[in-house]
Amino acid sequence: MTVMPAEGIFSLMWLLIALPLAGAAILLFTGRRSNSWGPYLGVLTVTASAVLGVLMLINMMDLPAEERTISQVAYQWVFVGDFSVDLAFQLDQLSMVFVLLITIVGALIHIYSLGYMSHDPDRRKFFGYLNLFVAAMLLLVLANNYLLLYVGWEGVGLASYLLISFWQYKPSAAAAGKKAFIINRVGDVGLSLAIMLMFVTFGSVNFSDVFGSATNASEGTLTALGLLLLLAAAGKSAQFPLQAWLLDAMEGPTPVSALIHAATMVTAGVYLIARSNVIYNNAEIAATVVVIVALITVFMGAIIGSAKDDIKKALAGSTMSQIGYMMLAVGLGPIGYVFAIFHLLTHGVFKAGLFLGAGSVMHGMNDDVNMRRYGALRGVMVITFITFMAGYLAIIGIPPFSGFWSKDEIIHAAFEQNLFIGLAAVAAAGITGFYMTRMIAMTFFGKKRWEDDVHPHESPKVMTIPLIVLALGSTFLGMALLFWGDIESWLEPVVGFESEPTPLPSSVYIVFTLVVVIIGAIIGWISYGRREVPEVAPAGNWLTRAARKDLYGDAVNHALVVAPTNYAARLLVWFDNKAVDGFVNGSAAVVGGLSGRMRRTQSGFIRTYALSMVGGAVLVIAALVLVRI
Amino acid sequence: MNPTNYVILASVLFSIGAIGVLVRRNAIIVFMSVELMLNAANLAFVAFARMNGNLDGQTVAFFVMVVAAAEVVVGLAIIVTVFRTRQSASIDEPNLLKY
Amino acid sequence: MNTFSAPEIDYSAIAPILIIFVAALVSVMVEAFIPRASRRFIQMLITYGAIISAGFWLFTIRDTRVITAGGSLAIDGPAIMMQGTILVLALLGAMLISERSLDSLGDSFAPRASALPGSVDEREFTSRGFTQTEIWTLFLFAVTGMLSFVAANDLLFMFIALEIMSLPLYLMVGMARRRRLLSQEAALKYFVLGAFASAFFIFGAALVYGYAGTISLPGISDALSVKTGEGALVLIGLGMLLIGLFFKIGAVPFHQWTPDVYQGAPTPITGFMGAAVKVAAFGALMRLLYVGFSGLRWDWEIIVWIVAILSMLVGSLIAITQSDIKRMLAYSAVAQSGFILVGVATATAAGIAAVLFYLIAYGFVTIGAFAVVSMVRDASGEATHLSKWAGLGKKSPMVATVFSIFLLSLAGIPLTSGFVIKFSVFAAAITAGQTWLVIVAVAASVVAAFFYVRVIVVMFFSAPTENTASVAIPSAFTTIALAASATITVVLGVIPQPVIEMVANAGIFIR
Amino acid sequence: MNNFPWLTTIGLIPLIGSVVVMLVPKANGALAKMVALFFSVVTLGAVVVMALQFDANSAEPFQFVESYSWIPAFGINFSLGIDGIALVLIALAATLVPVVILGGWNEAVEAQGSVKGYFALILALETLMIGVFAATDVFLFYVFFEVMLIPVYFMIGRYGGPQRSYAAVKFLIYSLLGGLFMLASLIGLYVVSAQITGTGTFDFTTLVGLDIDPDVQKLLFLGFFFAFAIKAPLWPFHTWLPDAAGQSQPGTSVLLIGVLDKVGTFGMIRYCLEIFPAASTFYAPVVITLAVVGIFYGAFIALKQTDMKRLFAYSSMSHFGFIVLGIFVFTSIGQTGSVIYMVAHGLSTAGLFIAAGYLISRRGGSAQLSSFGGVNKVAPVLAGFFLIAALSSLALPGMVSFIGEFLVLLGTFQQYMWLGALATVGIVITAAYVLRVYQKSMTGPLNPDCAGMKDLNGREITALVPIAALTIILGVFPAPLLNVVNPAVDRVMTTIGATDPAIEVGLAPIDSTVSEGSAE
Repeated sequence: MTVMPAEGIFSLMWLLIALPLAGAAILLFTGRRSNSWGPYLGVLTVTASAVLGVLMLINMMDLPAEERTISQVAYQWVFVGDFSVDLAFQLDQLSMVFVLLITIVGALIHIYSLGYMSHDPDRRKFFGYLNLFVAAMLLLVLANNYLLLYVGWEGVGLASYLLISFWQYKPSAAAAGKKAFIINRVGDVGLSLAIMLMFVTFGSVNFSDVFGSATNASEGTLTALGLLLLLAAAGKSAQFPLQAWLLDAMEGPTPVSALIHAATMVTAGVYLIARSNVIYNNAEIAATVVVIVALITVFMGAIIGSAKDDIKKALAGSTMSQIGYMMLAVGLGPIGYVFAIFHLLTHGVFKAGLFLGAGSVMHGMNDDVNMRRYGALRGVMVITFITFMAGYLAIIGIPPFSGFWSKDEIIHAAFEQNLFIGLAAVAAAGITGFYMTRMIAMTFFGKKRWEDDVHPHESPKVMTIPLIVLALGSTFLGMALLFWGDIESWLEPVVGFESEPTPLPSSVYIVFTLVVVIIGAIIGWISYGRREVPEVAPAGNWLTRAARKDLYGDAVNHALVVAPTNYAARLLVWFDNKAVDGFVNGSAAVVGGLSGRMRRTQSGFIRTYALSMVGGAVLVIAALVLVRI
Repeated sequence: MNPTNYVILASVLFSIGAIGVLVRRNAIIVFMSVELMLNAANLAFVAFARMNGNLDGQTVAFFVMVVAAAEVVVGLAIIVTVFRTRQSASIDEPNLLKY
Repeated sequence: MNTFSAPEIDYSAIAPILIIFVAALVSVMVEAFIPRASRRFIQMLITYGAIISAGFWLFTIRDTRVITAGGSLAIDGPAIMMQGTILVLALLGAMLISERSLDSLGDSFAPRASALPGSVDEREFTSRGFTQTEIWTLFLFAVTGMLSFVAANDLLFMFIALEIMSLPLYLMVGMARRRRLLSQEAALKYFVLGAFASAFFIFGAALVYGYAGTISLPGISDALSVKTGEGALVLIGLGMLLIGLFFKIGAVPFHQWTPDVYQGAPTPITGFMGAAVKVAAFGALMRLLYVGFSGLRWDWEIIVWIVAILSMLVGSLIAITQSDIKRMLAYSAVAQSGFILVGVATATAAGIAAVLFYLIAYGFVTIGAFAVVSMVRDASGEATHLSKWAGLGKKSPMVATVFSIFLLSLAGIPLTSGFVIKFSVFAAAITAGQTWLVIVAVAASVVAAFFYVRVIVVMFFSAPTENTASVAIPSAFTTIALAASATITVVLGVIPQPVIEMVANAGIFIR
Repeated sequence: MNNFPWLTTIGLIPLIGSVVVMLVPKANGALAKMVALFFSVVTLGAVVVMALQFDANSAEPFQFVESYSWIPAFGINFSLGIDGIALVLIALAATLVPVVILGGWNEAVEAQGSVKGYFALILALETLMIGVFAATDVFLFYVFFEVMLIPVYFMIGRYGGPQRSYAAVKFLIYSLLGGLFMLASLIGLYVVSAQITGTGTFDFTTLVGLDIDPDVQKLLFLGFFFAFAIKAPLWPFHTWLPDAAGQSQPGTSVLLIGVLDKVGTFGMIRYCLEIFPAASTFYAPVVITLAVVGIFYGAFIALKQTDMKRLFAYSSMSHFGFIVLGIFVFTSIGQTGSVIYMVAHGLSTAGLFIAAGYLISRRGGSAQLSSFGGVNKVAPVLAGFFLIAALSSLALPGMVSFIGEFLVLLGTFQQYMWLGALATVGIVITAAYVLRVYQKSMTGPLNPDCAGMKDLNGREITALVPIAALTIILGVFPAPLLNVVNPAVDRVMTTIGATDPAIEVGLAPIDSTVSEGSAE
């Protein structure tokens, strides 16, 4: 892998980040003055970045495959002793696709937000945060070293925090933001430690240096690195056991859920592992753990998604599950990296479309999120319905919609690796079919179950146009990337690609998967499309009840982490007051008490004083004489 | 007679004086006890002068007598003043200053 | 029989003592023959004139190192240093005594000490504006005693100097104009206990004489180096001598008179006494130990250690719960004696220099602090209860600030003289290998800091109440004394080098 | 190098300012504030000019050296000079003083103590802060170290909250306790130097060169370290801090925690490590243990605090744990990290306390978290600055505190891998308590008591802007700090004879990189 200096249009690489960053700075620091034009500026900066990104893609395609890694060093950032890190960017095929995903989906969501947030008094701030997010996310994918990546990593965390708790007057929103940040911090510990371990091992945290020397390190070190990076990825991508924040994150405005908690930020974990492919390729155990974590999450997400009545939470469960697929793919190694990224891209588009569609529904339903009070919306929200259906077909993987191509490749890769992993992936696809059908059925079909004062209507054009664009993406992106874009050979220089033979021909797996998905969809349709949907959720079986409680994720966190922390903190407060401060104040009290007692010896009687003098005399003489003897 | 006996006597007198200060309540008697201690010292000086064979001790004794006299003047002045104020010669009576 | 030969007397060397002594005698005559109306003025003239001329004389003979008057007086570097200190302190003390503006009734002294407190006579004397002038005579005698005390080179002279110093002080303590019961009680206590201590001293002298056959300090030293037997006699004698001196410096367990006397005495006298007696007594103590008993260094060292530790700890501890400012300063004086004893215990040249420096700096702080105490008043006279000082920093920031400087100096905060002296003493002690003593001293310093700081808390951090005393406007006397003390306190803290050189040049005690 | 006495000049400007402020008539409090601000800004300007002349690559250990004989009898000189570490800390102090004056404009009320007195004390304190970092004579350092207590004592005791006397006395006595033990060690050091060289000295450079017996070092080290540990404050010598910070005005707290406490950690690097290298190595395990305990202890207790100022105090204790940890792991990365952390912590503390001060003054003096809630709704600008300071406190990447914290952790990890990993976990708790404060005070439903709260005015914003700007600028471009700190830290490392641990594997040779990286 040769790293080329940035020339031509690539010398504007920094501008990709700088544009939205400047937008964020202007919007956030100028205050009320920019209320009127601020949102448009926000849209503009991201769109400009998107245009720049597209131009770069065109230029990059002209370059030979081995010269597509382009680096731009701004200056030496942190340097102490052996430790030296540049503020430097690296654009290669992997980051290129991310840049495009982030900027284009980002731009669409910005535009959508113009309509969605049009009545919010803090609209300007919202766009400022969104711009900040885009900048941070671009920094994350453009950094040429882990430390700078960390900055972007935490930057998106911050933006996510700010946006989740955007309606911070709601205590739930404020709490959700905090929860997201803190759980992400757990992941950050992993990333921090991984960076430290890299430095201690290799003396550098640059991608090229680390990957170049990775094979020299012991397998133990690489395994440790892999597990630490997995911890980081699990935090950011809401993978088990750090999944609990994502569902609460739906407290944020819907465009946020679409952009950050579906399309881009949550996939950063996948990016991190794909980026660090050299490490995982040489650390089998770490890769296996990735697969295990991914499979657990795939099912958790799917099960949670099947039980939620809140449309956004159902989608969030689905996101968890889908990212689990991606993680599964990266865990599979070189046979999966490419498809993980492929699925990441298609998912980014169709999930964004689904969320925005859900937002459009909520927009028409007075921000009600309970699907049990929806029903029969296909008539009143035609565009939303059609675009949502495109996303639906994509996510459950019906050909030729984009999700089919990417998910199918992952399942195929899973079978290449291991029969059980493959079967599990198929089973999860079946559940996907079930819960997505359930969502469609409850929302757009069946009978009206609207509240009395709700008058559903189609959203304005500024919202529907992004929906349409994303629906087109949901429909065609998969084919485009696979057949026209040749995603495998595009990404191969960065993440590697190899294929293993499977015992059965590919078509068998495709058909098998499709059958399972359709069975899932049919069950969903029978349960929710054909039957009456009760407005109050039935008690359900234990799994449903557990899934409604996010499979007890919070309870587990509480029992294992929060409660002990609180207990320890209370204990320490007590200790600090009683023991440490008590010792200090106690010493003072002892001295004071001693003083008070000794003071009484000063009785005021001359003869007492004389006695004390005689006592002193005895003492003095005794000391003199006794010492001599 | 062995001069050492005088020294022992002086020590006994000194001790009697010291004990007098500690146990007697009347200011005048306390004061006399102090004088007894001074005179014990005089006796010791004289005895030691004899033992050492020089006159320094005797000279000192004279000086101490003078000093003792001066002390009597000052002491009685104070004691009398206090007595006049309090109508009591008890040394335990003035007990406002304490702790 | 020995033929009597008149001793050689270097009159120039002892002139400062003589000047003050003669002035005291003249002062007696003034009391006897000069009409009452002009007595005060003439007494003051004599006093100031004597102190200043003695001071000048002392300055001119500052390089004298001589033992004179038949070996009774040693005018050496430390003696001259301390005599100078005593004279300056006496000058400041005299200024405090001269003050008449603070109290509406006049100066701080009873117009007739003999009048019964609260009697018709007393009111009569007061209303007729009688002024007590004998105080000046007593003052001059006391100074004579102090000057002699630090130069006394034999036990007899030391005893006499001790008495010349003490007897006038006993009387002066009892002469307060207000709160006369307390004042008289203080005088009685001081006198009885002082006489008691003197008796120990002189009996100890007798025992030492019995051992050494001489009362001259160098003679005792020689005797110690040649004689071997009869150890108990000299040890007991030394012990009893030390008791007399420990009493004067107010070291534990011979300290109990200190708080009562400091509180009861008229404040100007407390200030003068607290400063000057300490200098004189430490001078005598060091001469006794270094010149007379250097041979018993390993024996007395332990005593000094024990007494130093007891003084530092007990003084600091008891001071914490005091609520009367004068009593608190008295306990502080006890603790400070302990710190000085740490320097005394070193028995090195650096230790001597440190002690000398300590005495100088401490003397000024003490006089200054009591000058402030004399200024803070309410309707009943001086307001010494700490609660009446609440919010003084708000009411009279200047005076409170100056007092804080003294307190910080006593607490040993840098940039005040108190820090430099603590530093010097600790440095001398550590150099002499007594690190553990310094550790105890440090611990005591922290406890001590607490009560000094507490006064600042009261003055600055509490709001004034209706009970808060106010600061009376002093005349030039107190103002000058206060300003001088404060200035010296700060200057010694910031540029101590000249004085350090001075005390270092004073060198050691000659024998 | 020019011979202009920069350090003396810079030290004198605020002192003169302090006197001038006191001369302003009592009635004219506003003028006194303006004068104080003027002098502090002039000082800052002078520091900037001096810093520009600082030669980062100089071979000399100290620059802008001045030396005047002070107390020759004890070998004491008035010697000043700065290395990179001292420079950045002086710059920090000079930056924070105008900020505090501006931010604490209304902190002093005539009812408690004189208004001009407060500002005069701040300026006097600035002189002492500059002196303490610039001193190259150990005795002089000690003098500044101790005298600094006095203005702070008055600032807490006169202008603080209801329990101010208790807090002030506790602060003073605790500090004096440490200071006096340090004094004993200081004298011991002097005596030792006299034994080795013949003449006792307090000159830092001479003392560093002495070959002191390790057993003696161990004793002397303790005195110094005890004083610095109290000042820093290290667990378990910390209990004065929550009281002091809780009772003092925010401006006082900023100077106290932001700058003064740094003297403790500065002293550890400058004096403990360099003069007593053997003892430092000997005690390092103990110190490191205390530091790590402190990190978690402070953080856990901060989680449960209900008083904002006390909370920040405990959080500072946790942060000081990091700083001390970085110093005592003996890696250049850790030590540089600690110095950066000191600067960063100064800035974040300033931001937090000043913003909290605005809040508290708007709520009539209550610092209880329960007194607030939803402030973001009524005072978004205030909330914004508060958030920036809070994020700086939790070491958000991109801010200077991140660089400090990361380097400390990296330096620790390099030396003690598991300990570094353990300490890293601390960042989670930090996030938890920092965000808890923000959540309780700024977000959630609007507390009715906060309804009429005004947002920041121009003066208040002006005070916070430099803090926020520096936090971010230095985070993105820390080279100005690193350039001057690195050589100083290298010198310390050389002095104590420590070397950085070797890189385990290292980079592969260039040619092999082609075959690696990705599958063909």
